[in-house]
Amino acid sequence: MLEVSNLACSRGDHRLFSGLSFELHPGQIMQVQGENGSGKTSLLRTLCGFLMPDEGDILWNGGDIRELEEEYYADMLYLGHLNAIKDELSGLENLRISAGLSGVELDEKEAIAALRRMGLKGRELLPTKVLSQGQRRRVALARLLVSDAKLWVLDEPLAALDVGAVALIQELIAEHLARQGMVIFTTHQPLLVSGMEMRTLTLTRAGSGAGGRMA
Amino acid sequence: MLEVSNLACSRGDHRLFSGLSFELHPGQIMQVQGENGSGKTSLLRTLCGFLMPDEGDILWNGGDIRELEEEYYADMLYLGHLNAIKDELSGLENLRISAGLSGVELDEKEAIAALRRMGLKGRELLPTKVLSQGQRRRVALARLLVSDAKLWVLDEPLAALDVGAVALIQELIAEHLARQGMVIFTTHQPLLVSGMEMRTLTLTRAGSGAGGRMA
Amino acid sequence: MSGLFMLVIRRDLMLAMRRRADVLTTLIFFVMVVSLFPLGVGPEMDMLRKMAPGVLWVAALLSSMLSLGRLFSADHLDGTLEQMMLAPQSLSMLVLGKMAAHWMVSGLPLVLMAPVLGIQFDMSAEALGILIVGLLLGTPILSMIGGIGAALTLGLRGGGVLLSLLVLPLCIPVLIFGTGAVEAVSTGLSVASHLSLLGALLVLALAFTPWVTAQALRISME
Amino acid sequence: MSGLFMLVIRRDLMLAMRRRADVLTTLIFFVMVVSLFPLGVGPEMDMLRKMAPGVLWVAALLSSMLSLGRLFSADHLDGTLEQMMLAPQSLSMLVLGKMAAHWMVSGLPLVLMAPVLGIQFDMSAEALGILIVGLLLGTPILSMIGGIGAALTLGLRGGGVLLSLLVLPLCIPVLIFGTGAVEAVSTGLSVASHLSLLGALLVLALAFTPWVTAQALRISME
Amino acid sequence: MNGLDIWMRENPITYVVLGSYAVAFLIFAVEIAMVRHKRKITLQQVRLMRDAGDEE
Amino acid sequence: MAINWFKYSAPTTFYGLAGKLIPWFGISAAILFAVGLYIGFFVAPTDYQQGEFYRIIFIHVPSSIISMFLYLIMAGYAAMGLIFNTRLSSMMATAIAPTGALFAFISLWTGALWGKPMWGAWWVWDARLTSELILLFLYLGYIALHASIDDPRRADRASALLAIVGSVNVPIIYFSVQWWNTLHQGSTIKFSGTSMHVAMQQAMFITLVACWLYAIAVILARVRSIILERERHTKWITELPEVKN
Ligand code: HEM
Ligand SMILES: Nc1ncnc2c1ncn2[C@@H]1O[C@H](COP(=O)(O)OP(=O)(O)OP(=O)(O)O)[C@@H](O)[C@H]1O
Ligand SMILES: Nc1ncnc2c1ncn2[C@@H]1O[C@H](COP(=O)(O)OP(=O)(O)OP(=O)(O)O)[C@@H](O)[C@H]1O
Ligand SMILES: [Mg+2]
Ligand SMILES: [Mg+2]
Repeated sequence: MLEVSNLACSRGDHRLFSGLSFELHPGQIMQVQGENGSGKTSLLRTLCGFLMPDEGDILWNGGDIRELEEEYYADMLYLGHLNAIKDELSGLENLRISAGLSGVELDEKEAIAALRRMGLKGRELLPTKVLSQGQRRRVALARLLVSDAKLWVLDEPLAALDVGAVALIQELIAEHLARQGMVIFTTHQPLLVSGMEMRTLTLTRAGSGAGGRMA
Repeated sequence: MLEVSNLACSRGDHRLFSGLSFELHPGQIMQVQGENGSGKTSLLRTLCGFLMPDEGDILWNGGDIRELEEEYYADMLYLGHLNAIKDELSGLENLRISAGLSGVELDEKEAIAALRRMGLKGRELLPTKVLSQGQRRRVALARLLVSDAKLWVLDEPLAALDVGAVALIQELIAEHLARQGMVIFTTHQPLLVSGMEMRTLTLTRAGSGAGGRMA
Repeated sequence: MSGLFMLVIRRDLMLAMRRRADVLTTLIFFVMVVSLFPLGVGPEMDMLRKMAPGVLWVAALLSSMLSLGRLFSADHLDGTLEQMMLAPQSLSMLVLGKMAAHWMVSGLPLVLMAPVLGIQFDMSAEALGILIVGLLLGTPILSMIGGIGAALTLGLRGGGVLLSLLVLPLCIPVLIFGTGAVEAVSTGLSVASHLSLLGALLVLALAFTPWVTAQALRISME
Repeated sequence: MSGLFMLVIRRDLMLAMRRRADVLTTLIFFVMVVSLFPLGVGPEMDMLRKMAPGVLWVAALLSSMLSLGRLFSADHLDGTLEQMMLAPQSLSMLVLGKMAAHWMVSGLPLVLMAPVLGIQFDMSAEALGILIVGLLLGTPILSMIGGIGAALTLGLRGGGVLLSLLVLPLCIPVLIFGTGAVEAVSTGLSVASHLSLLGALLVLALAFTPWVTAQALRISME
Repeated sequence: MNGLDIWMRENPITYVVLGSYAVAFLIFAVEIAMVRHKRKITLQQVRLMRDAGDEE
Repeated sequence: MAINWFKYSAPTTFYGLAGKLIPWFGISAAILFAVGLYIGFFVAPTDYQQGEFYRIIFIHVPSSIISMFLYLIMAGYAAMGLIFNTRLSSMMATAIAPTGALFAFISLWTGALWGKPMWGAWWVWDARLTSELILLFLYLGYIALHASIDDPRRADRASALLAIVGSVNVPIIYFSVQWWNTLHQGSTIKFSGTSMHVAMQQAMFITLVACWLYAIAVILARVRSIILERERHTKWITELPEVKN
């Protein structure tokens, strides 16, 4: 369970948000909304421990994430704006390595199966630099298929994806929630997860009074 | 006027499309559709002269673009997946330089006005590396406001933008068309330009028979 | 035409000046590399005096290589290079601008610093003079040849290996003529012939490298 | 734990093999710097023999500096570094893996190349042997100290040069003990003490640099 | 270089005073000037920030 | 509120205190310089070996010693800032670096000036000279790194790490250089300070103290500017008399 209480974060001279509190229980999903530059990415990166919050606590199963460190990281998966794939390596190699880094050993067959499910049939062995933008995003997203993390933190997972892939991601998220997983994500495109109550957290633009509002 | 006749393009072993022909007249807009990896970006980059087509001709006002070269480039503006902005420079500096590269001298006031219209008020002087993903995209898109190019070639201009910014881009495109400009673009999100007939070109996935279809 | 040239220079200098420390850093780096050699070789002045021109030239080559690596690759990664190729002006001119800016930031300060370091190696005043003239002629060549290398290593696929193998050895003549000129002072041989060879190389480089680099960039972008 | 270590090494070696030009560039640079000196200093064998260890060591130091810039920066730009920091294992271990891979790609080839170059300088067989042992002990230290610098300068402009500015002064003891060992052969002094000092430095570096580098990475990512 | 050598031996005190002490105190003076300049600039900036803050 | 008070107290009180102390340090430094140099130039006798040239010692030795100590102090402050997250210590470290570098430079410069008449060369690769040169590089590296990072918090922490690594390395460098040099050859001309005249010792001691006082004054002045700059958003800064007018 993820508990955030009274979180405040500022970049440079701008206070992005303050007094932000929420809880996320197994099986729940939350969308972080807001205009460009309202602090969504900053919030997610704070949840990952990359950014130090100005104030407030982030607890995972009751422990502070800065103290849990590796224990917390074993339970979570973050996908950011960047794909974290190597241009020179093939999709297959990329997937196996990134799974390996997060502690999941993957054999070739499993990796290929995952890539195929992401619609990359026939492209598994090409160096990713020749792939299209959407195909590269799919390689990055293939990690969702092979990870056993409980908490998914996804920053605009739908960027560059076509309609078919968007549907696939919706399906994956629904499966994950059904397995009692948790998801926090941002997107500027609509994302519908069937049969789930979607909670939203709206960050208002820094200029017009900092803060977050839960719906 | 842009005339494309019998264009064919392949990357590696894959034939992306062939026999593609269309014309684009002043005041017309065309959306290139297709799944991830169907060749939209490749088509646009071929129109820019980055990629050599396997077959076919691309004519601008009757002349081959490979022969016209700089004359053609003076008339067109391309925005790709990448933002083409420098992390270390401010939005203001970036805009003035990129306008300068395309032959438009811009003074500080004009540049700031353009950035403000793109919703970057108060962020004009920050180095772009501290901006959010959407804000960086806006800096790149600000070029649309200051360019006098006739042909706009836009590869997923809406990526990372919030709803407000999407509406703004629609407005800009409509203005450009009203000025007898031409637009070719791709997107996975819906883009509606009021009062204009939108032509679409659908590229079908390489596997299921290469080719393009006009609607 | 020259408007673009100036714009590019201005832009690249601005990027460099964004950190005023940058230019200084190149200089200090140069000083440091030069000071490393005595530490390795030992403090005997005789030997150091003989090594001096070689050491100074190698250090100059190194600082220009270290800063050249990112000449185009940064622009490539963030898409600026694409936009530069779409500029309605000659790409060679633009490339020449980038090279000139690079030289001003990383070459010129070295030339000015070199005499101070020469004193550490106990070089004579005449040798120092020749060294400076040589560096003035030679460092722009290094920036230009380095530019070809930087362009070629952008989109490396298998073939790139061969090409980078070709570029590095191209710098060797510059080093040889440059050090040769300084040594000619002490051996009493003709300095002028070495320097005029360097001058000829400079003219050659000015004439061809921008164009070659522009072609290399087009190839890398495809 | 060691699984991650191996995984990172394997990955980095794989990447290096895909960009073979990078590896070769380092090696060619090394050969070029070393070969330049006989050209500059002239053919007196006595002097060359005296210079040899210093020149070889300085060249090794400089070429390892040349490749250090890319140690973390590529992973930083494409987001892989973020993912590495989220790995549920010790970051120090991962960093050590990257350092090891860097050494294999840029240090080891130099060590293997050094004897060939040493012959150019008329070094004795014994001196060559000591040189190689010294390089074997010393180059990993250079990669490790360099790692700290690479982590600290991550994402900063002027990366390569700033990096060297930070790292070179810290590497001086390695240089001095390494050359000292070879010179001790000819002066008949104790070689073992120099080498054991190098060994001690290696152990120290192994114990501390991965942790320091991991901390530096965390600071740089913020 | 030779001329300097002779001059130096003839006027050691001048050499020492001009070469070391004058330079050292010049460096001190420059440092003091830099510190004062920095303080002036910083104060200006702080006032600027405060005024900007008041407007908001 | 309590936390806020604790957080801001250190720089607040320090800012005022430093402001009061600076004139005292500055004035006494000036006086001591005058006294020390008077003794050095008019009381101390001419050295029978070196003639008048030895009088460089009254600036050379103090600046050499101070440049070395300042590095250790800087690293100490930086480490405190990194470990206890106290902002004032990081600011002190930043303020010390330029002064340390300048003293290192003065030491090199005056040493070179001394070397010309003594050794006949501006520079020789002696162990002590070399390690002083490396010390200057370490300072410059610290300053360059700090200047290259925009975010001051990040800059503090990154350069603190560098300073600590450097301070571990300084003794290693010192000994390695010494060893490197002595192994090679009989050391070049060395100054034997055994038979120093009392007046010389006095003058050197007084100028040493003067240099310390000067260094402290300048560092405090610099740190005050840094505090102003970094804390400009806090209330107490805007309420300062020098800001208010
Ligand atoms: C660029 C040249 C020089 C540099 C960088 C330099 C550096 C130093 C340093 C770092 C110290 C402090 C050492 C310590 O406290 O252990 C020092 C002390 C001293 N130096 Fe120099 N020095 C230079 C040239 C000279 C010359 C030419 C002389 C005189 C011939 C000289 C005479 C002394 C004396 C007498 C001391 C104090 C004695 C002592 O503390 O042991 N130095 N110098
Ligand atoms: N040093 C700084 N000074 C001022 N403002 C800063 C600084 N660093 C970051 N910012 C601001 O902080 C915000 C960061 O926003 P963040 O990246 O979290 O936005 P986001 O909600 O993810 O936006 P997007 O939808 O565009 O991805 C931006 O508004 C940016 O301008
Ligand atoms: N060397 C190669 N070998 C095989 N296939 C290649 C090679 N280079 C490119 N391709 C394929 O060519 C296609 C390039 O597509 P392009 O980038 O034009 O797609 P797109 O329509 O823009 O997709 P997206 O919507 O994801 O941006 C991809 O399917 C890619 O896999
Ligand atoms: Mg974002
Ligand atoms: Mg595309």
